[in-house]
Amino acid sequence: MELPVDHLEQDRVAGLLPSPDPIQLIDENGAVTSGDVAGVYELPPVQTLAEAYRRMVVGRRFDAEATALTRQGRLAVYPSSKGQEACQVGGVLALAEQDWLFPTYRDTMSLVMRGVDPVDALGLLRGDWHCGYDPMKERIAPQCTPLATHAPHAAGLAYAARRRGEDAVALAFIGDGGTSEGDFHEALNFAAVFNAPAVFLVQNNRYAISVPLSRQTAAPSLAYKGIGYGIRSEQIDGNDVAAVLAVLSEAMSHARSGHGPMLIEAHTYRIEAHTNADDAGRYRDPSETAMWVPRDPISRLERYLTGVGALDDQAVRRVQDEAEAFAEELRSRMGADPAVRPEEMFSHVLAEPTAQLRAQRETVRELVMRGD
Amino acid sequence: MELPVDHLEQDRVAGLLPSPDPIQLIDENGAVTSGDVAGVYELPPVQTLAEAYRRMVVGRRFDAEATALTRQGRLAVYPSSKGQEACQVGGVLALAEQDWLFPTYRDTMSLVMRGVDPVDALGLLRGDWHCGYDPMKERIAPQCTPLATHAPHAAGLAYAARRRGEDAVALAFIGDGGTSEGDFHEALNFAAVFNAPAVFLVQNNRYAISVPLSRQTAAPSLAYKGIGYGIRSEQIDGNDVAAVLAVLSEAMSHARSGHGPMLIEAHTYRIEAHTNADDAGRYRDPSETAMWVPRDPISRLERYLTGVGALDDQAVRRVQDEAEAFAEELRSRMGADPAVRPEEMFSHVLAEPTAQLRAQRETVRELVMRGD
Amino acid sequence: MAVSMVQALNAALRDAMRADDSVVVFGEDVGALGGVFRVTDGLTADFGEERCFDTPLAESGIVGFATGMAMRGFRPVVEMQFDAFAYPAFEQVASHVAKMRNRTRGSVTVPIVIRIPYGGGIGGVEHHSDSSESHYAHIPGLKVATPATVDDAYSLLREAIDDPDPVVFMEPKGLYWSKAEVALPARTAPFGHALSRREGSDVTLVAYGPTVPVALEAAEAAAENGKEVEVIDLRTLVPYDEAAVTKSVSTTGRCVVISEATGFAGIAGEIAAQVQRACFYSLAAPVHRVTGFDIPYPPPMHEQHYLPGVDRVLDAIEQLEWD
Amino acid sequence: MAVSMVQALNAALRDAMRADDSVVVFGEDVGALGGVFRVTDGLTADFGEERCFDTPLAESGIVGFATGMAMRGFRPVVEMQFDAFAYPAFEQVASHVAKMRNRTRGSVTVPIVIRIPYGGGIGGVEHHSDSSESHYAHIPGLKVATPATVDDAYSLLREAIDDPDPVVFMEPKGLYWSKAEVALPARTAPFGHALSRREGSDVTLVAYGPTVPVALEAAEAAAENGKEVEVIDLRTLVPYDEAAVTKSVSTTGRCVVISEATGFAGIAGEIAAQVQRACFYSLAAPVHRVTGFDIPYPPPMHEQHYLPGVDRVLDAIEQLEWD
Ligand SMILES: Cc1ncc(C[n+]2csc(CCOP(=O)(O)OP(=O)(O)O)c2C)c(N)n1
Ligand SMILES: Cc1ncc(C[n+]2csc(CCOP(=O)(O)OP(=O)(O)O)c2C)c(N)n1
Ligand SMILES: [Mg+2]
Ligand SMILES: [Mg+2]
Repeated sequence: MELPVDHLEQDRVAGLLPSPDPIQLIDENGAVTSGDVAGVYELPPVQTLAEAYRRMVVGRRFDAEATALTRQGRLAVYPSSKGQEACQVGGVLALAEQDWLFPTYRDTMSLVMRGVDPVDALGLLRGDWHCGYDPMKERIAPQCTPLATHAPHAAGLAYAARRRGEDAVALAFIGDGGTSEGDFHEALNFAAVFNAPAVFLVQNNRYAISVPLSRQTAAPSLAYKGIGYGIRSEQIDGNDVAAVLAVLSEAMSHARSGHGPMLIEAHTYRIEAHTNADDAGRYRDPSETAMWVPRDPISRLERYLTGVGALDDQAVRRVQDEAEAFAEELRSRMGADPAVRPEEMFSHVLAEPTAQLRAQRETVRELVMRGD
Repeated sequence: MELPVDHLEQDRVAGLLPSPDPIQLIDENGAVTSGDVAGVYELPPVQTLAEAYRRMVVGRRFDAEATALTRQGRLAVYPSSKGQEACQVGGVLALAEQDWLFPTYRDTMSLVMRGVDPVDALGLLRGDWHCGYDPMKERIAPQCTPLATHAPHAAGLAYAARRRGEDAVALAFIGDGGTSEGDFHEALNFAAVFNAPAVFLVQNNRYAISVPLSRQTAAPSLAYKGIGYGIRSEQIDGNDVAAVLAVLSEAMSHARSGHGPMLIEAHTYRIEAHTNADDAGRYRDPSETAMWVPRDPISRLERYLTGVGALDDQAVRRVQDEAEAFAEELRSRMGADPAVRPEEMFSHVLAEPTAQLRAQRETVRELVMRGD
Repeated sequence: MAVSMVQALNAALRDAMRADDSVVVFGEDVGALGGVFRVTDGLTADFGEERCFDTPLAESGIVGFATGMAMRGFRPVVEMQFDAFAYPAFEQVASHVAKMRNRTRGSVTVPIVIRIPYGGGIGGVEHHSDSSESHYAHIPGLKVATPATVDDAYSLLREAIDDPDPVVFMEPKGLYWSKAEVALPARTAPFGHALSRREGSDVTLVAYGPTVPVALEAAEAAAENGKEVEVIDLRTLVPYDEAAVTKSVSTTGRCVVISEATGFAGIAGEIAAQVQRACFYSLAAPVHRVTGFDIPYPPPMHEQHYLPGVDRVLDAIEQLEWD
Repeated sequence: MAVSMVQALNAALRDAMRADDSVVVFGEDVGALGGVFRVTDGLTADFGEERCFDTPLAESGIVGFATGMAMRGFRPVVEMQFDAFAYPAFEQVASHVAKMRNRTRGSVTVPIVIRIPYGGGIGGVEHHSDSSESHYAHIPGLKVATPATVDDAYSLLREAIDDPDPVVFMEPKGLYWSKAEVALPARTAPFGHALSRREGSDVTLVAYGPTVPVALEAAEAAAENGKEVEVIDLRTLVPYDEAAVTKSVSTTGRCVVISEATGFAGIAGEIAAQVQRACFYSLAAPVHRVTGFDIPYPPPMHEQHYLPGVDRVLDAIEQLEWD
């Protein structure tokens, strides 16, 4: 007699495991590859890729400008996503209007690429308020700093949206380091058990500040975590925006059509230090970073688009000009100190301030009036 | 050019995944099966199985007596492990003298089967102190109640032992419910990254109090969680003590010889309610429990041992007599209230009580003297 | 009809679920089992799996999932099975639930109720009798409610569920089976209003949750010695009704704060600190505290010596400089 | 030689590692990077990967792993990168680290040091400036130390590592770069001994960690108005040196407690509650508290208005009934 455990269909197991090698659709020379062994994923249409190109160029320029703003003391700190543009842009291009994004501190570029006013998007890092944009309006959760803690929120929101009959998917960004936190585990498990339409995109940029991936996990790759939750998983070349778009689109429609969550690991690399305040020289060799330059997500797409005739020098210059103008406007708008009202500290603690909070606000008001 | 991700050897992946069906060596009719498709695991010697039989019979009798003691008000509560004897006994038989056990509240039987005085082992549940035995002497961590929190301890202790050149392995018991906690995830990850000689034995008894396995996970089976940490995994028929012994012994020597942790899922069933205070009728059908009766770990082993001529009626009676005597002695020793010293509450808070603690102890002493 | 606190809580959940479709109840064992204390008894049967359901065993996940659901319009009422088992959710509570409104300038609100059975006196083994209310009270952005009576159990829980802010709802498990003649639905005073449970002009006992009956019993005993004791039940620790406590102590000139939690750096210290400041010129004696000792909650056979009992309260009253 | 607090802490770790092979340092980024604040700078290089190493990014795992290592004879010193990032480890700290000795009648001890940079004033974005010392002080079984000076940073950390009990070692990150002329190894007073940082007979300021320099500055300013202010630096919150505070306030008759943490239900309330009781007849005025407000720590551009500064301390002193 058999044990009353579900007799395991090996198909099911195979269906949950990622491709043994990362999915790649366009290689670093800009050539279409047969990186998708299974043949599940289709190369996105050229217009989509052209749009991705445009956004990646503007996004990278935004990122450089934000780093520059830290040198001018305009931002408290900035965690760059240079080198991760394919995920930042591919991630938001895969979203429908009604979908939600759950970003981390590193994903400011993706916010901007989804249309958030860059000044608002930089609110957290500028320091006038914790979250500078309206999450409900943008359908973007506040950027999350305590690692992996937003992952259960994404699961919960996705489930709630489905319960409300909304056709929305929640996409959560998470770092390789973040996957080690208990909340990552609990989030994936909840998403799977409640069949929530949530997609978890791990941007494996090979470092958690200074800690290399090898200290983070002994798994064959992070995508192998999915099967432990019964979650379909995939790993991709995270610097190939075509692969990001193709696999993410599939993941979104997998989730949207009621098949539950999906886990995607994007292999990429953090080109800059952890933030402007970090000194990457302490823990990694420049030669390692140099290895990733030829894998750049923008240059390979540029080659591909040029190759298929969808991009010429003039178009490249147009995009660069757009990026420059974008940066210039940002720089000028960030040039002045934002107005802050010290009493606002007390305005959003509770729906109605308690008597104690009102008294404390009064203390601050008086001190400010006295000029202290 | 390839991504600089480790090119994945499919052998490595296969080596981490569990057997597609639970390993079973003796079926419920007492017949040797070919349950181990891979042929990795050997049927333990008959003397070992005979010893396991003896302990399972005594263990079950102990368990029944403990439940009886709750009815007499001698224990605050008792979580029975009836039906899980193969894990309780197989688990400790696989341990060497120097190894450590990390049990939960459900695993009192295993403590006793490892040689802890049953009265001491019942200390927690009797309520005269939190842990009634000396963990350092027994090499058994205090039974853990906050779920999965002992799993990182097992990883840390195992790593520490290896660092000290000790040849010790840490075996942690955990429930199916416990695998959902973040600490389970973090423990497995730490164990793998630090190559700690720790073995995690999930006693999947299909319920976490009232919550069925299907609400706990959507994974093909819990053993599929291992690969996400790069941990070799196995699933077994948890009611077949031969399989428990064979796979656990392999896991222990895998860990002991420096190959790192292993995860084993034992499919079993909690025959009784969660504790004596629980009403299982609220959430499961007696017919389900009935299905597990023929899978009983003791009767199948009895049949096997009888079949191979290692057990006869007389021997069975001898073991039963031993169990009866064991229970009787326990009953009589538990018959009186243990002596408690109220001031002991203050004795072990810190190495040296602070002035405040001394003053508070004085308060209690006075109250007790006044007879309040 | 005599109603137990468990029944009142159950009724509050039912009525709230009936009144508002967005109220959902979830946690460990809250479904078919009805919770280990039966507070959610019958909710799945009556409202369906969608409205009351079991989750995987992971408290941080439960609170985090609730946060996400609240962001999309639900009002989750989640159960932590015992007080110490809420600790895994501490980060979610402190870094998100308490802060979400603030972080987002009021755009994202998470009106979650986190129900936590707390306190001792039920013979529970370790980790089953903690009192963690001071931790939650110390985290800005949370409200903390705790009923001591059956009608308040109903009323405060209804209010907690309706409240636009997240509420940590601490249920004194030692009083779960206490009964009172109450007609439900009962509505008592709102959040932030302490109630006097007994009038008295000589000394003020400030209590909440499990220590209210202790205070009342001590007051009875003190009355036999000619001392008229006022008993104030705080009902909510946040908002804290400073005015009510100040008013009472200004009259009585004496104050004892009673709390089951470890005394050091706990809520009882806060109350004492506020009273001595607000009532400095009225106090005939310093404010005393009768609390749990600064030790881990002891095993069942010791707990009678740990809990702040009537004798310790009477001793404290005695010490309040009566001559 | 002028030594910074970071350097003193680093030296303490080094000297402790040299003195005792069982001392190991681990956490996030403590290896090659030397910690985001460089407190562990060079330890891996000098003592090897075995003695100072990076871990996976999981604070509960770090503390749990440390617990297991301590059970087998190591003395782990673990770093939580920022205060709010210790919250995921709350259950391990509260339910195991603090209780292990007690649970096992002293058989299993876990002499772990949990280093936590805390407090604000460095322009950090949200979740980087919390002050959670009151939570730890409220958990029996833990010691809680927090240096305010460079020599104490060294001395208290050495003592913490040698201590047989688990110690939560709160490092005031706003003072990390403060410097003093100190010859290391420096040994100051032991745990449980508050130190007077300035003598004065009119009023006692009780401070610790980041608020000690604030208190000293306020004392200077008050001196110009003819008020002689004593400044007491607690150094350890647990054990708490009640005797020293009582002695001072008995003389001065006035007391202000200063703490950066949210005031409500925090450690400052404990101190005020103890002082009013112990010094009831000496107090000329109620004990005042100057603390962080009961709000989440604000964004960088607001923090100057949140932190208890010199002006608020002087205002509090002014209110202490001087006529
Ligand atoms: C719970 C928690 N612990 C620690 C930190 C401090 N910290 C901020 S970023 C970071 C590294 C994160 O690495 P990863 O998840 O790989 O994301 P990446 O920064 O590479 O995008 C750490 C340790 C934090 N923010 N939250
Ligand atoms: C952190 C935590 N949450 C909740 C509980 C309450 N609780 C005790 S046992 C239990 C079910 C555990 O199920 P499982 O892990 O499957 O072990 P089993 O009891 O079946 O052996 C629960 C929820 C707990 N002890 N710890
Ligand atoms: Mg990373
Ligand atoms: Mg179970």
